[in-house]
Amino acid sequence: MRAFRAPATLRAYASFRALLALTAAALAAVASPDPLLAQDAATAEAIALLQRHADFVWTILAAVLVLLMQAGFSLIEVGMTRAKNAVNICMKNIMDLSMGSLAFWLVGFGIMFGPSGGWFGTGSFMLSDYATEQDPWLYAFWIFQTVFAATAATIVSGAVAERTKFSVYIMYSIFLTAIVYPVFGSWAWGSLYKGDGWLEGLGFIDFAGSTVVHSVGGWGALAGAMVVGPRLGRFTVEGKPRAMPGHNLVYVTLGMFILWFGWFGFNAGSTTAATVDIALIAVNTNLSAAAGALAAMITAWLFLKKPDATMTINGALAGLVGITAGCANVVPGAAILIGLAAGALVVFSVLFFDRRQIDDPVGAISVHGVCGAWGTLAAGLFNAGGVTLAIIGTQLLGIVAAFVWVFGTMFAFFKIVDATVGMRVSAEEEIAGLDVFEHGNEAYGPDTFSADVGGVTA
Amino acid sequence: MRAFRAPATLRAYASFRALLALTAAALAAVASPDPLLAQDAATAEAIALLQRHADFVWTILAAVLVLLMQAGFSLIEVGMTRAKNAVNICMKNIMDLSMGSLAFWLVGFGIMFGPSGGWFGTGSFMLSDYATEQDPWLYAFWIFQTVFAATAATIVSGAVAERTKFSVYIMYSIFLTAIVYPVFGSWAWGSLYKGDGWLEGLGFIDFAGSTVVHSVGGWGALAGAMVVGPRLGRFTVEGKPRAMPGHNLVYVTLGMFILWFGWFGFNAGSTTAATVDIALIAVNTNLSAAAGALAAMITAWLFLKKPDATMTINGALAGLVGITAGCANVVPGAAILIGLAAGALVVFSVLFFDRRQIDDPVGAISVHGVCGAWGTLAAGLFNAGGVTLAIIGTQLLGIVAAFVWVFGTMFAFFKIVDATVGMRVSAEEEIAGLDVFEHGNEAYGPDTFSADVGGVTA
Amino acid sequence: MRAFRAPATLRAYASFRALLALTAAALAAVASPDPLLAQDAATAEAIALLQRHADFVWTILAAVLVLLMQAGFSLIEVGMTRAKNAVNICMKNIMDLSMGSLAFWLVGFGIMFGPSGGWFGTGSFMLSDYATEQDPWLYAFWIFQTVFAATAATIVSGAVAERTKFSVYIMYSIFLTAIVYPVFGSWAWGSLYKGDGWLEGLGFIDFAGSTVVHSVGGWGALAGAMVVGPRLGRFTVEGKPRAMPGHNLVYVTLGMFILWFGWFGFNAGSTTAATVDIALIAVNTNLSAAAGALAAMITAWLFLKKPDATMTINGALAGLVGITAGCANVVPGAAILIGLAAGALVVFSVLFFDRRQIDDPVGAISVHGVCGAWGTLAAGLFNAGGVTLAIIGTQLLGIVAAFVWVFGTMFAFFKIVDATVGMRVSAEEEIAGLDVFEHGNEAYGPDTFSADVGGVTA
Amino acid sequence: MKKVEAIIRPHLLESVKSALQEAGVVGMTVTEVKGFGRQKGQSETYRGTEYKVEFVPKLKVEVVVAEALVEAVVSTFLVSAKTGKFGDGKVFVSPLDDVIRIRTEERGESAI
Amino acid sequence: MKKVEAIIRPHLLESVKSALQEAGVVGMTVTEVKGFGRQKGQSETYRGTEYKVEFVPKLKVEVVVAEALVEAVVSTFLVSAKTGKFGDGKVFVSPLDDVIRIRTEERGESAI
Amino acid sequence: MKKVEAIIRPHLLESVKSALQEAGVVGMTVTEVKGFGRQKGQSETYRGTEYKVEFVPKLKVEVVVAEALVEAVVSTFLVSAKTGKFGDGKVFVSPLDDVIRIRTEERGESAI
Ligand SMILES: Nc1ncnc2c1ncn2[C@@H]1O[C@H](COP(=O)(O)OP(=O)(O)O)[C@@H](O)[C@H]1O
Ligand SMILES: Nc1ncnc2c1ncn2[C@@H]1O[C@H](COP(=O)(O)OP(=O)(O)O)[C@@H](O)[C@H]1O
Ligand SMILES: Nc1ncnc2c1ncn2[C@@H]1O[C@H](COP(=O)(O)OP(=O)(O)O)[C@@H](O)[C@H]1O
Repeated sequence: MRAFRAPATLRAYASFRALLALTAAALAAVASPDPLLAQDAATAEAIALLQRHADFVWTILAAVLVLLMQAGFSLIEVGMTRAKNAVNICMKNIMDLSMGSLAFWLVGFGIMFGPSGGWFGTGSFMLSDYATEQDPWLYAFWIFQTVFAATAATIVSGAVAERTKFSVYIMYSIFLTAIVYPVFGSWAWGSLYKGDGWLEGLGFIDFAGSTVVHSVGGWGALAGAMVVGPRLGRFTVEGKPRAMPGHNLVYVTLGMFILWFGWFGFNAGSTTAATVDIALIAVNTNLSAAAGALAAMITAWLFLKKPDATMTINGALAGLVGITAGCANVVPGAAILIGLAAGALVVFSVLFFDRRQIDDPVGAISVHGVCGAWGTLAAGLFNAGGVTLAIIGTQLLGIVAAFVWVFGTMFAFFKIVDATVGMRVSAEEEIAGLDVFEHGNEAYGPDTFSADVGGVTA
Repeated sequence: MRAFRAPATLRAYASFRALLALTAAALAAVASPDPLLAQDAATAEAIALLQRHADFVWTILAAVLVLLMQAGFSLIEVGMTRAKNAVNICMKNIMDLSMGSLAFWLVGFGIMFGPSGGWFGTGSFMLSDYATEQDPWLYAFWIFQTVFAATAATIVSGAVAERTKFSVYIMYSIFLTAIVYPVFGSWAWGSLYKGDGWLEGLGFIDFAGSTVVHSVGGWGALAGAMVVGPRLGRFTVEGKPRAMPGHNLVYVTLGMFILWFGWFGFNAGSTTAATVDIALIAVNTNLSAAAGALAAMITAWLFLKKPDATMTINGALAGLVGITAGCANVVPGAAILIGLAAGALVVFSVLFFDRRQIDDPVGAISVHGVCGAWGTLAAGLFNAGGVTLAIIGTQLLGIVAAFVWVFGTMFAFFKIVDATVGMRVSAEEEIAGLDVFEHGNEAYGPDTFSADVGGVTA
Repeated sequence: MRAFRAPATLRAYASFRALLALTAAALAAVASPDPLLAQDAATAEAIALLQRHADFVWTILAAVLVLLMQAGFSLIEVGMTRAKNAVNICMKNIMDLSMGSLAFWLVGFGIMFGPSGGWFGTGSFMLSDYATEQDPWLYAFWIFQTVFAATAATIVSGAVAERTKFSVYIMYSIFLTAIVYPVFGSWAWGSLYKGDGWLEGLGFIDFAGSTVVHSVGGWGALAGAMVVGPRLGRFTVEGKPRAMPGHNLVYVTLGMFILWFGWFGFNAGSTTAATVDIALIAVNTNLSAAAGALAAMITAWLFLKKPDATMTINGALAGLVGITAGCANVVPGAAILIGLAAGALVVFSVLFFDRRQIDDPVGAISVHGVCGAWGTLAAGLFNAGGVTLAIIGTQLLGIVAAFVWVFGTMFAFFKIVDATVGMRVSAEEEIAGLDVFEHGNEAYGPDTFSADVGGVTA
Repeated sequence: MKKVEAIIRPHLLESVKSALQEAGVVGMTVTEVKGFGRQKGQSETYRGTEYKVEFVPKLKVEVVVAEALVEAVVSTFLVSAKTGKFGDGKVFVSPLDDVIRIRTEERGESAI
Repeated sequence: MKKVEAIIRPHLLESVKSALQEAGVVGMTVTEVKGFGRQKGQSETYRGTEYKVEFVPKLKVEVVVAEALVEAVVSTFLVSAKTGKFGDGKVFVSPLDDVIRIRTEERGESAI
Repeated sequence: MKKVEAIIRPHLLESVKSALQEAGVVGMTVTEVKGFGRQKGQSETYRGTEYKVEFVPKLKVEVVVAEALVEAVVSTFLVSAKTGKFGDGKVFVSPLDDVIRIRTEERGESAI
């Protein structure tokens, strides 16, 4: 820990590096023929360093907010599924963050941000650049990008819940964070570091990742849900959907609030700089989420007779996903419109996939895939800098590219895995729940329900 | 996202605006007869800009912490009521934030902070000032004020829980965030922006809103609870209170910790500036909460025989509400006294309203209304700047004004709604729970309790 | 609240103190024979003040993140024990923060950081230094240190859960935060303020507290668990362990994510300064946690047949505890190794204490005690600045000193309490659950399980 | 001795219990059950899919009584558990060979 | 009248219920129970300690029917609840003296 | 065949189960119930309002056995479920017409 500083020497408060800068300048000032300039240089350096410190604080805190989103996703997924699979879902989310962080460190970051010819990076693995460049900013940038990768991974978890083998899920999680996400990321964001993506080259607008993160996760979820198939009993023999209520909507609500909270780190944090721009981004993020929740609730009320809770919650998330691409380049009024549209859209999208007999227990495909696409388009349509056909074209190109690449690779991946090791658990296991078979655990101990019935014996 | 910056050019770290300032100055330096002054001006501007950046970061993060308090309120309210109404309570809290954000954007902010003759603002609606003034600080200030409004709204939710129509609650939520809260807010805080409140003119001390936010919510809760009446079976025919235990005290505890956490954004964030003052505020906030919990637990132990959990939790919140007004102008020792008093007070207050047969499942009236008033008075009594009769008088005036305005308008509002559409659900619905009737949902799916008994069919 | 600032006067954005500094300088500039120097001084002061503001913001936010860890600990402890003791565990955690804050204010801080002859501090109680020194940094430093003390206290709660008297726990909590923790803290960290510890004098490395906080808590937990003895039925008459599954692994997972989140405040916040160093610390913290979770899961899979959830979660925490000492002085690669080792270690450690019939329902001894020791050693082994026998020796000395001091004093304390008032509840109470007997509450109301069976009557 | 079993509405437990006490019943055993019958459950929707909860929460109240008390107990149920709407439930009377109180090992009526 | 009680596997409730309805049963009462028998429960581990859950979740389905219907109901259970593996459960048939419908106070078969 | 039903204290399930196994019982069905009787529940307080939990958690253990085993089973309960304090519970013995094992369709004693 850093020692307490006595106030007497205010100067001492500036971190030692700042001190170095100042002293260096002081010396220069003496030597230099024109002390004025030397001193100006020193001051400018110190000021730049202060801004740098503010950037680090902001970026690290934003990364931490995004990291907490893992808890939000876990709660939403657990709550919208059945108790007998709760442990399995928790473990999948824990692994998304754990394996994701390690896989992104080992491979993903380099592919996404390493020097590239436009299609994928080929260097900067394992934070190796630090050795040569000694720039701590690499660490700040890396942690922020890592939690984004983990977010993309965790989106799929809910869509394939209650029927997918844990071992297969881990393979998927590594594959997505190491290859699929980074490759597309390099197209759109590579130049943030050493890459140079073809898509960003065309002026693709996706400030915080409606497509880069959310659609990528959403289309992966679609591929997974299609390959693994619906849960037993989810559709009647005639193909009519049957309700499979989640087991705890309080978890779902808490999860939504945690995501709403973390999303400010996700969107405003994407400045990775302490600037005044974060205020507009925060306002847009909040208004779009609010509008999404409202629109979804009203849509459900009108078309499904009642203000359904999980639809309303999907609506808030839809609003958040929808504003992610354009949060920095649309005005608040537009943010509200984007959210309203996303909230209505998500309800119909959920019903659509239900009718197509694609079983997505949490609505991940609709929230992240569909509304991610909508948000990316909207970032062009409502662009404060004006909209041109070229802009719209580029946005559509990016949306399509994401779908083709992600759905293509993930569908193939899941098909291959299914054909070889098998993606789905046995019917017996599915009926009994994955918790006992996959993990040997139960989420809720006997005495949640009473004294020790089924009491345990060595 | 912002591109990665190479360290070579430290200067580049300063946000481009800072660069502009410097370059402008550089040019000036050349032109100016006295480069010294020009340069001084440029430096001062850059320094001011850095402070501005720090202010934005602090204010946005504080706003985000306050936003998470919605999750805390939801958990406390859900946990202290019965499972059959959990979904309804979650939906009310989601709507408080969603409708609240939109209503405050549309109307509330303008009434609270628009140009006013002392009684309410009449301009600055829908963030319209940005178009003319181009000051991004408006966004930072707005988001911070918005989450405050949503907080005031959500306080009422718990007090009227388990028996109020969802549609009526939404009407209330809009009314409070659009009119009732902003009008009083304009009296006490209007001049923070373009308003000019009569109460602040008298020197009313309420730094972070013991009265402006908490008492307003609390007195609204009182009006609502009185008009809607107690839950069925809450009082015997002889009027003796009957216990209706909440269904999950773990949620209540988690909710309390989340509120405690968010409250640092609420109080320290109210500087809306990155200054050294935030430290004292944080210390006072923590000590008062701790003292409140301790005092409530001891009071319960002495007068109710056992260290009751929900009373202890109410005590922590009472301490937080109590220090909110004076967090910036009392010393830590005083903060402890304020918290101790609040903690003891809340226990007796809860018992008092019980005896008066006013049914407040979560103690919102006592925690926010009563302890908000106490905190406002205490901010005067323990004012580090010294206390005068005038100060006490003004504090009391503010307390009374809040009660009269809020209780008056809200009581009338609820009475009118009750007389027209009816505020309360049917007895049948109340017995079965609001979740099924109002939302068609159940918070806890069948298999929380077993395999699929009552299994669902299309 | 601070008034809205008009952008016109950018300067105004600098906090008034900064203004004072500038004006002072301006005046000086006029008077001074050499305006250049005067102006330089003013600028340097303003710059130092800006850094100071950034340090305050960072430190307060970090403290707030650490405070939320209390919620994480509560959830993990509640989830890994039985429903009938949930309220009691919540209350213990609430009291750790409440009593801890007050006890640390009254006594602890002075003992830990007051002027000392190397063994314990004897001044600076009750924040009294502020009166004389008027330095607000004292408040920032104090709140950060306070949440650390509360963290150490709460570690013991889980290890003695389900069988310890609430009154005894409160006594323990005060004793640890007022005496045991501060005394050791003064040896290792006293010089951060006015102390001067013998251990830090030897160059002991424990940046954020693997030993100072976690081992201290862990060894206290060991003493407590040994003195109070195992829960009824936890071991067969032949001494074979019997499973006592926790009642909610979803709480445990949420708790882990909250701790992971808060740990960034714990480790990176320990710079208590806004510097570039926080990035490396954040990266190391995240990688070690990820590696810990992975290693624990694999270890469980190999040795316990299945990927056990609570072991995996213990592994993530083990990784976090393990990196705490060295987070600022090891490279990311080393952080991964430290985490991997901690994750494997914690599994075997849990099995070891089980075999020794020491009943630790949550694994606190293994996670905090054992892995805290490992992390402290690792901080020496992987020290980026190079490792010498002297360094290793000092690290080992610190580890041993912590064990001897904490286990010694706490074992004696618990023995004395047990011999006098008695540490353990009656068998009847243990069977029925502590919630009803100690608090007169039940965590889960009747209708969690159905309509009002066992309905309540006045 | 007979066993009188009644399926009742959960929220009427209080009134049934008091009525039985007045009728001289000293003990009873209550079980949470799900009932299927003429009373149809609320129809609920989940994410747009409607479904009927066909099993309604009920309570089963079991009272073991001496022959002599049977009629009294039955009519007590008929009064205290009735709302007149579908779903009020049923009372079943079945034979019992023996009753033993574990604590005292008493047998027969004295064990009730 | 008789009471036919069957212990079945929870996930077969749907099929059993439909089968009973087809067999003319208009009402039934279901209870969540834990069963102990030939079928051994999953063995689970918790933090390295293995343990057997010896009590398996089952459902008890109680149907009160007229003498005439007993055999039909029993065989309905035998068909709709069978998987052929250990743990399919049992059907118990026991005598009943009387049935009263609370709502209408009807007695005997008409009350079923 | 008879059905022997016992109401016991939840935490004694283990000992009762083992004792029954030793007595030759191969299967049983356990239900969570709430009991009302001489044993009075803990009185609790919630936010200052005291209340008695009048229904105590109990377990109902049902064992179907051949005539011959009844006495043995009953006395097994009397031993393994006794603490001597109010609330130990009761044992009920009732007649049974038939037992069928769903898996094998065996009837009568062989089905037990
Ligand atoms: N034949 C039966 N066997 C067992 N339980 C029955 C039977 N018929 C009804 N019940 C129980 O009685 C309850 C009420 O019956 P229902 O037909 O809904 O209303 P009512 O008794 O007023 O006609 C059902 O929910 C079920 O638990
Ligand atoms: N003698 C018995 N008395 C009461 N219930 C029994 C008895 N034997 C079995 N059961 C119930 O029947 C269920 C299935 O019995 P089991 O022996 O496991 O399989 P099967 O019936 O196929 O032989 C058990 O779980 C238990 O609930
Ligand atoms: N008449 C009865 N009918 C049904 N169940 C009864 C009856 N009397 C007691 N019980 C059950 O037996 C349990 C124990 O009875 P109680 O009177 O409390 O103690 P004891 O059996 O030792 O006298 C009660 O909780 C209840 O479940």
